[in-house]
Amino acid sequence: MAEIVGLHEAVAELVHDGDSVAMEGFTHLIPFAAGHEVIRQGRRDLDLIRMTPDLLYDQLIGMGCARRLVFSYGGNPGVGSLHRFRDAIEHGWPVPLEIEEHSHAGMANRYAAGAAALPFAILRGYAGTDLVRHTQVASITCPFTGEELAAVPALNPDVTIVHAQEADRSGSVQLWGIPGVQKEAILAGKRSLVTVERLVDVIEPRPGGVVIPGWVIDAVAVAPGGAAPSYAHGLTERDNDFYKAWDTISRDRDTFAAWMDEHVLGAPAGAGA
Amino acid sequence: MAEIVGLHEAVAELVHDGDSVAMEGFTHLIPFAAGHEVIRQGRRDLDLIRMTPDLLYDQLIGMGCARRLVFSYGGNPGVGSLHRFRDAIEHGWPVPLEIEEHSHAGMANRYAAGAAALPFAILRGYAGTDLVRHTQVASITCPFTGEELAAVPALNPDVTIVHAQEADRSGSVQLWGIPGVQKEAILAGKRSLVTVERLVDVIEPRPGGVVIPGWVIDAVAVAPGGAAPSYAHGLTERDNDFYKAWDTISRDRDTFAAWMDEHVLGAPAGAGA
Amino acid sequence: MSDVTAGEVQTIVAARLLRDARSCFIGVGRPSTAAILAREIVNPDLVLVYESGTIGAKPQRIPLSIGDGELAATADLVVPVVEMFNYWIQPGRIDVAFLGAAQVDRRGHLNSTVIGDYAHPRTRLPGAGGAPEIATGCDRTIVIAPHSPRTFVAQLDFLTTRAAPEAVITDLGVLEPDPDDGELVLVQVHPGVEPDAVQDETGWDLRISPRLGTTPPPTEAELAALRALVAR
Amino acid sequence: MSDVTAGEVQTIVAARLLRDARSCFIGVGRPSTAAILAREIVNPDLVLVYESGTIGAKPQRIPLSIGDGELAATADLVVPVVEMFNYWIQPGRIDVAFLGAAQVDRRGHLNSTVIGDYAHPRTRLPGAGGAPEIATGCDRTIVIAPHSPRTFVAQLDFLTTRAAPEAVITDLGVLEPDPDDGELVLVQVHPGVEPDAVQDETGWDLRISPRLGTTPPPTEAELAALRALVAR
Repeated sequence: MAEIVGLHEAVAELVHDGDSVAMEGFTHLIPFAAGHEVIRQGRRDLDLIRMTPDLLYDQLIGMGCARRLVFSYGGNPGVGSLHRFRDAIEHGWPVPLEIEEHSHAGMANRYAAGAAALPFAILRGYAGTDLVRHTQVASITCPFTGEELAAVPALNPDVTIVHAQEADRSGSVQLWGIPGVQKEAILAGKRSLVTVERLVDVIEPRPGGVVIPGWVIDAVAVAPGGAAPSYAHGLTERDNDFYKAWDTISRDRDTFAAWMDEHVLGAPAGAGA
Repeated sequence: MAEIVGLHEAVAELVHDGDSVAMEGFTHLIPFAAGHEVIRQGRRDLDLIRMTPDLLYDQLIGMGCARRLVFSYGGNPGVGSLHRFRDAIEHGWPVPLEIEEHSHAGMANRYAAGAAALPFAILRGYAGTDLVRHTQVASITCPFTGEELAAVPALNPDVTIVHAQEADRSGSVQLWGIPGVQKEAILAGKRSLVTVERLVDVIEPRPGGVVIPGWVIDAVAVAPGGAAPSYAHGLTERDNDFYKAWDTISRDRDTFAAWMDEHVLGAPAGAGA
Repeated sequence: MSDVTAGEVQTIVAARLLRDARSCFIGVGRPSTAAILAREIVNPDLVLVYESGTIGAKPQRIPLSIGDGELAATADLVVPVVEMFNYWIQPGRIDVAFLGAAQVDRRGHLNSTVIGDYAHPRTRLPGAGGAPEIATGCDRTIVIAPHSPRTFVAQLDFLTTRAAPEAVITDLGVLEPDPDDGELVLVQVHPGVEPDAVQDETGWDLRISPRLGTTPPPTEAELAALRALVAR
Repeated sequence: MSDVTAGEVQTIVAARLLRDARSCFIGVGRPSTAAILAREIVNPDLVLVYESGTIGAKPQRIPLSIGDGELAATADLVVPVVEMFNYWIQPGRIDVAFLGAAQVDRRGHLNSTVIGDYAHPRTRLPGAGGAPEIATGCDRTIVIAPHSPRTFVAQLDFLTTRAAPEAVITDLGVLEPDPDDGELVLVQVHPGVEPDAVQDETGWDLRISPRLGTTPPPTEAELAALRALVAR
């Protein structure tokens, strides 16, 4: 059974310097509150994993938490660049950032292989692209048809962090709306933390609800609004204005640092941004 | 968009002599009405595919519709043997039956590969069992770790038939309760037929509901009670007494034939059994 | 206690083994009864997992099939078969597997495929089902089988499942693997059963533990719970 | 019509190409606007598919991100990312893909990864996202890109997506592959655009079709629908 703990305690216990850390949520339920707590606790040398780095990883990278990034799309969706991500890759600021990149299909299948305890996954992809020379992908031959396919290695992060709408007191969680790769990421992770909008006495299954039992989760922390500026379907709204404002905030190193100082470093655990 | 048609017409159009036919439903939503229509239309030389042959395939086999069976568990669940299945394999009655058998994990992954348009799937299994010498399975080496895994070939039936609770007028369907491998089987099939308990104006997503859009289905036929003696979660009850009675009905060739005459051959399309 | 049947003892012994388990994977028949009983007598939080996809089912009655509606209606989550095998069984998320079989050999390997020759079988059995991957995926495998020379055979007609059971529970006693070479050893007989009688029902020269014990008889509470469950 | 912008023409031309499509896979930005517009002006039954997992979304407004709540709330079904790529895109169940890119070459291949050297980039772009598998999975790929020498380049800095587009729609005209060798040919210019101007904005020696046509100008109805959509 997952322990219900405070966010500060959960991050202190589960996330260590040098860990590989996946924070997932595909445009929805992005675990900002937990990521901010990682920043406040000053974690370093993280191997950050996420299909769509988004603003949260822009912040972690800009604050120097990451040594390496594994991803498939590093943009501010609908807005443009992630400036801290670019600054780290283009200029090594504030610290150099190694990268390993894939396609979405490759990343999703890497999580699925990790969740299934398989060492790799197969897909039709990568062939004929320059990705082949710059990432972990191999060719594999179908033993029945002779067809060549791509093989990608499983992802099994040291710790996976996701946000969900609700948990019960045994630490089972339910999320609904766009489900992304959260289930696969949790099951692939060696440890896991789920932040939730609320505790409920009984989880009532919802249409489109994904229930993850507490006995495959290490810790659950209550963090209302913890997905902001992304959203929790049915409970909170996406702050599109903030996604647009981030373009300006993040473009300049000093403006970025000042914003982080005020809104993250100075905020209490679980307060969101 | 799927056409909404009569069951007689749907089977006549979609199921041909010699086809590979998957009728799925894992202990739940077994498409008996459609299978009975296949029997009434006198289909022959079918390559029948199903994880759990159950009573429906016992009937199809006993009526001489099948040339071959691909399966993973051929029993009457909780009761005992499938006598027509045994008679066909042990004595070639009424016609010889070729078999290809797998484990559940192998069959499920074969459907998943078929649904994903991959030629094969990988899993940890088969190693060290006598299945290896008697079925389609190959060894494959992980290009990253060197680990040996099992590879099984994709299943892409000529036609897949499943039963669901409801469809709308565009032929989209929703099923809920135990979901089995129905979604994979439909997506893996070259053609597909879904029988449903009822037509609805609008599909309201349910907890645990699996929605399959009409544009990946060829035909939908309304067949209320069409899963009996299995059941449609929330709408009909499993007829456990009939599962037990089948043991006696099916044990003897003549009793079986008389029962089929009365309850299937003499019944109108869509009447169930 | 003279009215206790051998089958009742077998079921209660199996249930007791689930005292410390988090989750148990079960098929139909006696294993299902034992696991449901375990939730009532030794482990109310035990998570029951059926290969139909129901995880955390809380049946009040013994289901006839693994797909009975009550299992889905009371489950914590219900997953597709592909997910069950790939995300739950294969990674070893389920602690204990309860398995039955038509034949068991001295290593605890199982046959549920065929009696006689594969191409010309004397008796065609149902086949593998989920057993091969369940046995290798779960940390602990417990086999439940009736004790007879037809079941406990020197040579399997077909090796369906390469199980390495921590215990084989029969209607006569309990067998466990020798820590040195893995061969099944009779470690416990049920009340009133002589070791010689177990040998008579075993198709090979059965090893008997020098520390052979006797199964603690079912308590009144265990028996009452079992009989109430069966009667429901 | 003098007040029609080049971007409006581009969006309307893209929407028109979806007249006979069953389903269309879209990212954010102009492709999304064109696909939503197509449902209003040429194909009300068009199934919109976003890589966030929403199939059959019916947005009334243009979403900022592919994961906006309105997409999930109005979709026929919402699937996990793994299912989207494995069961829907890879098997070719989605007819048309709308893709953008930072660079397009004369074969219609795309770069969305990096400008400059991979290890020491001048500009790091977002990366592949879903594009490589979307382009190979969908029957028809349509590229939508602004026409400039920075975008239409003789040599990609990085080959991200091996697309074989049936059409590339720019703010100046439409390019289609030569049936013989697949090289993009200018087949259509938008109203008021001279072919020479297109060549000036293309980083290679552009082939111009001997049957070069002019884009039928947006109708009042098309323009009204687009402007109403953008204003919502």
